[in-house]
Amino acid sequence: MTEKPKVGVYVCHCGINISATVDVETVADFALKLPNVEVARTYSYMCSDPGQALIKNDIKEHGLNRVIVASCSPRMHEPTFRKAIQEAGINPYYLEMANIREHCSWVHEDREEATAKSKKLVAAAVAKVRLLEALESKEVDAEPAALVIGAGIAGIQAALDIADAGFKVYLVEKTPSVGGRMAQLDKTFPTLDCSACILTPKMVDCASHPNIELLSYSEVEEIGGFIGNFDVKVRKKARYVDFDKCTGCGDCAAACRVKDRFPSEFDMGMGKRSAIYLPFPQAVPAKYTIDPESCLFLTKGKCGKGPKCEEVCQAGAINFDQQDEIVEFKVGAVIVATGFDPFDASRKPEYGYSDYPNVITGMEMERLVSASGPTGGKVKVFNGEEEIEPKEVAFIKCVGSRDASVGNEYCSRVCCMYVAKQAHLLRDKLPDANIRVYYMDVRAFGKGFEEFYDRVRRENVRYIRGNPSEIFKRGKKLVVKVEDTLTATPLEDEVDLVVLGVGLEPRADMRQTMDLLRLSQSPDRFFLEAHPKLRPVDTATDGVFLAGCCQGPKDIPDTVAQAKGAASSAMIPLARGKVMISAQVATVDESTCRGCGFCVNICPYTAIELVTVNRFGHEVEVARVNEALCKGCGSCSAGCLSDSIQPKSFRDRQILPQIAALGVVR
Amino acid sequence: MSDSFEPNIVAFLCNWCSYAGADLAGTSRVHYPANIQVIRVMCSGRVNPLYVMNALQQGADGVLVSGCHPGDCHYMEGNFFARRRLGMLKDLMEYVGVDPRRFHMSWVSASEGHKWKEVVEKTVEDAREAGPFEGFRRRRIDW
Amino acid sequence: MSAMLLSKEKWPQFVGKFAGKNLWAPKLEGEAMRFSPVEEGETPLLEFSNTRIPPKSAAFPQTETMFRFQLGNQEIKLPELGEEMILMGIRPCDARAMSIVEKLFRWDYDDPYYLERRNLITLIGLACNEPGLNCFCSSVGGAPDSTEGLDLLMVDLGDSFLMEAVTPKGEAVLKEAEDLLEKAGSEALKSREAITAEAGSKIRRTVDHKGIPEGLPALWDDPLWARVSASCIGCGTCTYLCPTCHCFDIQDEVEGFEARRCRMWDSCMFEEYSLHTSGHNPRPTRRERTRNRINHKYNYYVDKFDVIACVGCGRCINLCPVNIDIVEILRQVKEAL
Amino acid sequence: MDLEQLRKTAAEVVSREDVKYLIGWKKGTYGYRVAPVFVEDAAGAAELFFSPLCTANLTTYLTMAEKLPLPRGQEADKRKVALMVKGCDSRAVVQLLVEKGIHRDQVVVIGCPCPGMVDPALLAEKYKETEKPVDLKWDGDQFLLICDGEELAIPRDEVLAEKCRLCRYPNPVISDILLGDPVEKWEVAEDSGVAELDTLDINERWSYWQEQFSKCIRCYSCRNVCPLCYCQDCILDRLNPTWVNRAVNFSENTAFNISRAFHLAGRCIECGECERVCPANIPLGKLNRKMAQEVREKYGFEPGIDPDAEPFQASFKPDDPEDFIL
Repeated sequence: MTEKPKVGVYVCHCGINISATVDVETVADFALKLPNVEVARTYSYMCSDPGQALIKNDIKEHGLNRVIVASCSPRMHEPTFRKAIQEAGINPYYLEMANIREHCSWVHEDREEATAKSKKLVAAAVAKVRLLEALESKEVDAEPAALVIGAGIAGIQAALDIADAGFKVYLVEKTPSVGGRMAQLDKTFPTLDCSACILTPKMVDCASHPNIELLSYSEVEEIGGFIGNFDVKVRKKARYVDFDKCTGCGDCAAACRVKDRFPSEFDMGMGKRSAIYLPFPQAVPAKYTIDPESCLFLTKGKCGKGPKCEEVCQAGAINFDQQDEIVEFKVGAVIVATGFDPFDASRKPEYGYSDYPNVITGMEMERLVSASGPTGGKVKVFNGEEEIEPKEVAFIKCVGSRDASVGNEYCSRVCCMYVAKQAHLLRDKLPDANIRVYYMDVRAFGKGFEEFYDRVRRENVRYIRGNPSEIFKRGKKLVVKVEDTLTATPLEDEVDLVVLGVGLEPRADMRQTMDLLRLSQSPDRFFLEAHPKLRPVDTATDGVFLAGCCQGPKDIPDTVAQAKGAASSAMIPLARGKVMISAQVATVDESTCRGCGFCVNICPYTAIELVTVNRFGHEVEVARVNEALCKGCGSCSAGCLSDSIQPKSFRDRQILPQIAALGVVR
Repeated sequence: MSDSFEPNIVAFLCNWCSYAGADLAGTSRVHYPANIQVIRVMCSGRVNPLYVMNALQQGADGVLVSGCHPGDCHYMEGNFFARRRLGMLKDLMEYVGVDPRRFHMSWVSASEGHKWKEVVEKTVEDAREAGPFEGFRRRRIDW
Repeated sequence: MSAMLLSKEKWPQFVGKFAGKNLWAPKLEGEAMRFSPVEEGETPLLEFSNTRIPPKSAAFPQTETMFRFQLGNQEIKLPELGEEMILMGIRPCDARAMSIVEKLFRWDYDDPYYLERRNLITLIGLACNEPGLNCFCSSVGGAPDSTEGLDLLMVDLGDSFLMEAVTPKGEAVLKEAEDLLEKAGSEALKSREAITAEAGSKIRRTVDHKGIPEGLPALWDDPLWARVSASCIGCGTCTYLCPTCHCFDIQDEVEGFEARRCRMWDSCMFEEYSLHTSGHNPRPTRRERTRNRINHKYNYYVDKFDVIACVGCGRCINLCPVNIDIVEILRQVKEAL
Repeated sequence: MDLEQLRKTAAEVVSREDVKYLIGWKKGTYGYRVAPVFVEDAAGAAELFFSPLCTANLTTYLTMAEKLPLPRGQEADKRKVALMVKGCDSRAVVQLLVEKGIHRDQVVVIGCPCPGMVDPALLAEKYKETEKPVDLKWDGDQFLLICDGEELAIPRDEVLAEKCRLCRYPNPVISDILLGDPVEKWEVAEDSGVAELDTLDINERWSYWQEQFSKCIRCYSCRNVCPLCYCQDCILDRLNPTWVNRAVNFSENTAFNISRAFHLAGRCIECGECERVCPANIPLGKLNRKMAQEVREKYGFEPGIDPDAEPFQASFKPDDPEDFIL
């Protein structure tokens, strides 16, 4: 800082908001006596055009190079005045504000006290502004591409929107096929349109879209960098099937020596698949995959005289030598759409899910009623002795939701409606069955929800208010022990089938994604958004957005809406082609840094690394800041014993004089 | 201590929660003592514990550091570091005989204008009871 | 000059005449003797070998305000320089040190801060009967009963003190207390001779500095410096406790918008002592700093003022945390000559 | 410990061409004095010795050597430094590793199991120091003071250094070479020094420290001798910004001592050097040990034990104590 500071102090009346309690003239006179202060004025509204003009003129006439505005909170008008002084030709960071409104005139009554305090605040501002440094905020190019993690409906929708806007999208899906949970659903409430029918076209689109690179059966290994410039590493797991050769004919699965021996993930374990398989008929990509856990050849090293699949495959697509493959690419933004896990019903042992085959979960019910399901849509259950068509069916809601005992205090938002939907579907299939729903509350808040709920009740589905305490077997029947809390009568309800309306939970593998992107969790353990109201799809990490149930339980329309929101947010840096990185970042004095790495440990953004530099012929380690990653919080600085790392405009040498002024000025 | 004594308080507030909370107190016209002057920092994690000592040495009778509630830090972890560092400093200063009523730390969120008022009142009241901290003043000695 | 006798019964009364009037004498603080003010009614005991910290700060405060000013304002305010002071019980080595240091402050110009203070001080010395473990005053031009720099010398004769005025200031002190004093007889003077002679013989450590001042320049690059400084931790103990070390730094202390320019002790053993703004340091390691310390005392000062700037009080030896022993260093220097 | 074995091992170590020099203890110039010695060749090893007088922690020298600018093209001497450590000293080595002050491959740690050191000041106070050379030996629950062939038995507790009474790690926690067999841990005395101050009320404590800090002459020996104060440029010497004025008065001295103690919180390994070297006899150990106690008891952390530990001041636990927060 070579030039001598010339400070202008501008005390705002803010109409009477300030001047009514603070004697602004006295404050200005006081300011004028402080070192380096050339001009001190008051004005009715500093933020107004004439107010700003006043400052700009003084800058020109008096050659001011520092400006102090004593007015409202910097959180209000700092940008305004930064812009103003910049227009007048001085660095926008040569501004300091004294908050004499929110922190003074509005909270104190005594005029003398308020005036005295304002003086101090101005004095402190003078002490600091003299030592401020000029800063330039930098712009860096943004990679016009996006990464979408998870190819459920949220991921698919986000990918399609971004791709349609003309940007490259890398869509990464853990499982062999896109589609996610929605693909497993039969019909969707409240409109009852077939889930597959509306989803499949989108699945096909995202596979065929010229701008989308679909990486199925793949996992993100590493994400480095920052908004505009994320470096992504993805592991494409070996399918042992040549992706290009496979025609999806299915001969291999039919020929497999361990044909239909393994529970099908897609059918919730109710159906079976071979070791080489397609998760479900409409799977995209329609390419077979060998499950290394169940394939004889891969586990035992031999499969008869030789793997049957290899033998029957006309296309010669089977390739047991295939290895995992790492693909690396750069993107400007990331959308996390990793979805949810259904609540594991065995965590409520009192409902006997693990003990009785005819106690099933909602997801299983979806497969059971689905025409493409394991039973071809016929509702058959095994009651332990025989397979029967259930006459008496009970649904239980809020299983694993609104339940502190399993650590889920939140409402899963979809169970009320999917239970109603399933009750309706059952009614179609079993016209004379007795269907009842045990519930705590019915929350039919969405568009068409209440109407649908009414309709289901008119279809003679009984809603009984009560939270079952226990399910046990009596003869061929299951007994639901429950109290009807409306009539206060204890019931022992004998049924053939119990459907548990399980809720939604954060994915078990949440942690990996968090570490990958430095995301945090909200109390319900779902991903935390940047602001619950105003930034619901953003995260604390710039350029990383959330879509769908990974942020909290949602139904399909909400998920799609959020996906579109995330997509358009993600497209902002992509479309601009540039990202602005803050100028108020930390900087290291390498000559005093002792390379202890405390700051590296402290930085929550991994913005600091130790690098080896040559200090007059000696190799020494010093900290170095990646300005694009640094958010300027300054935690590193307070932890630096040698004071070597300092956040610009909040340096110790700028703050200590402030402290002195506040303590000393009387 | 005589009631005539008005303590001088220096407060360090994080930009995102506590400073906003204090702003809210203003917009909702919550009244509190004028003894407190705020220094804005981006994060409570920025507050070098030695600031507290420095403020007391340079004329403050009490010091307050306030940040976001645990888990709410705009920078994810800054307030956790602040908590550990300032907790240590408090212990140390107490051991050398600095009245614990001279230093407080608080979590005040952007929506807690009223809590801010209470925190200020508590801080000022405690400092008033502790009295003027002449013993440690820099300028009082051979100036 | 007249020699008077003060019987020890009268010692309290003698002290009483000056106590409370900015009289300073050695007092036990914790486990160490320090010079501190004697209040009325107090009677300092004079059984001690020497104070841990020399009384040099009486004329050369560790920190002193040169003037005060305000930022952005040209006027300066000068400080008060203090009042008359009596240092009672100062050892001859420390008194000698004061006259040695004074040469520096009178050298190219008269330093007002030092000299004004110095003139306000009356030094009442106490000869050493029991030299300390590391005393070697007699090797460097001093003696247990040296009067150099003193206004008045007291010799402990057992049941009485022999008081020899050295300067008019000393005479004035005797005058002030003449009602308590009697003229010293010949046997008193005899036992004084005996006692100081014995004291001299009790000095256990010696330095033979013949040839060292002239010889040191030749040893500039001698490996001995690296050897003797290897374990130095670069602290200021030796220099701050040295009665003849007189280096100071000048700094501006700013607080808020007020400031003072002050000078404070500095130590040539500190790295930043010789550090240039450019970042260059002509004495970059402890080797050069240790060499400088010895050269300053046994070469440069002799060169300029014709006296060794070491009075052999032994403090630097007593309190060096790593046993850097100036007697040993000088022995090695001698050896290397 | 067998001195012959010590010197033999040392001679072998310094003879390795990947070793620059060895830092150990030698007899001082007189009396009870012990001096650090830098041994550069096998011959020099003869000076080395180990006795109850080797109270000093030599670890501080690992970071003290000045790195002078090298002429272009000249290679820096990357050879290892060998260092003799007691239990407490070895914790400083570990802490330096944690803080990357040194790298493991730069040091050869020679561990000396330590039966407890004397407090030299205490010894001199009780048994007048002479200019003659003196020997001190361990002998069960007493020390043997040998001077002019005369032998004097001194009860261990009478002159045992405070840090040793409180020692929890008499055996090195890290070493490449261990000299002799590990010693048996003795019962740790409770820290009366710290405790008795705790019982004082706040104002009594203030005046206690006021008196202590007023004695400080700011010679910086406490800082310089500390193995963990190894910044190139200490903030307490800085002028811009000025954290603590160079002026010597109660206010600045207090600020200096608070800053110093705070910077060592969660780092101090309680070797007691600061207190030993203080020419003003300020009980600095109390400050550091108090903080160490807090860190141990409230935060369950102990520095200088695990080389892979996260630095205390650069980490946190979500459940760190916060009872003091409004």
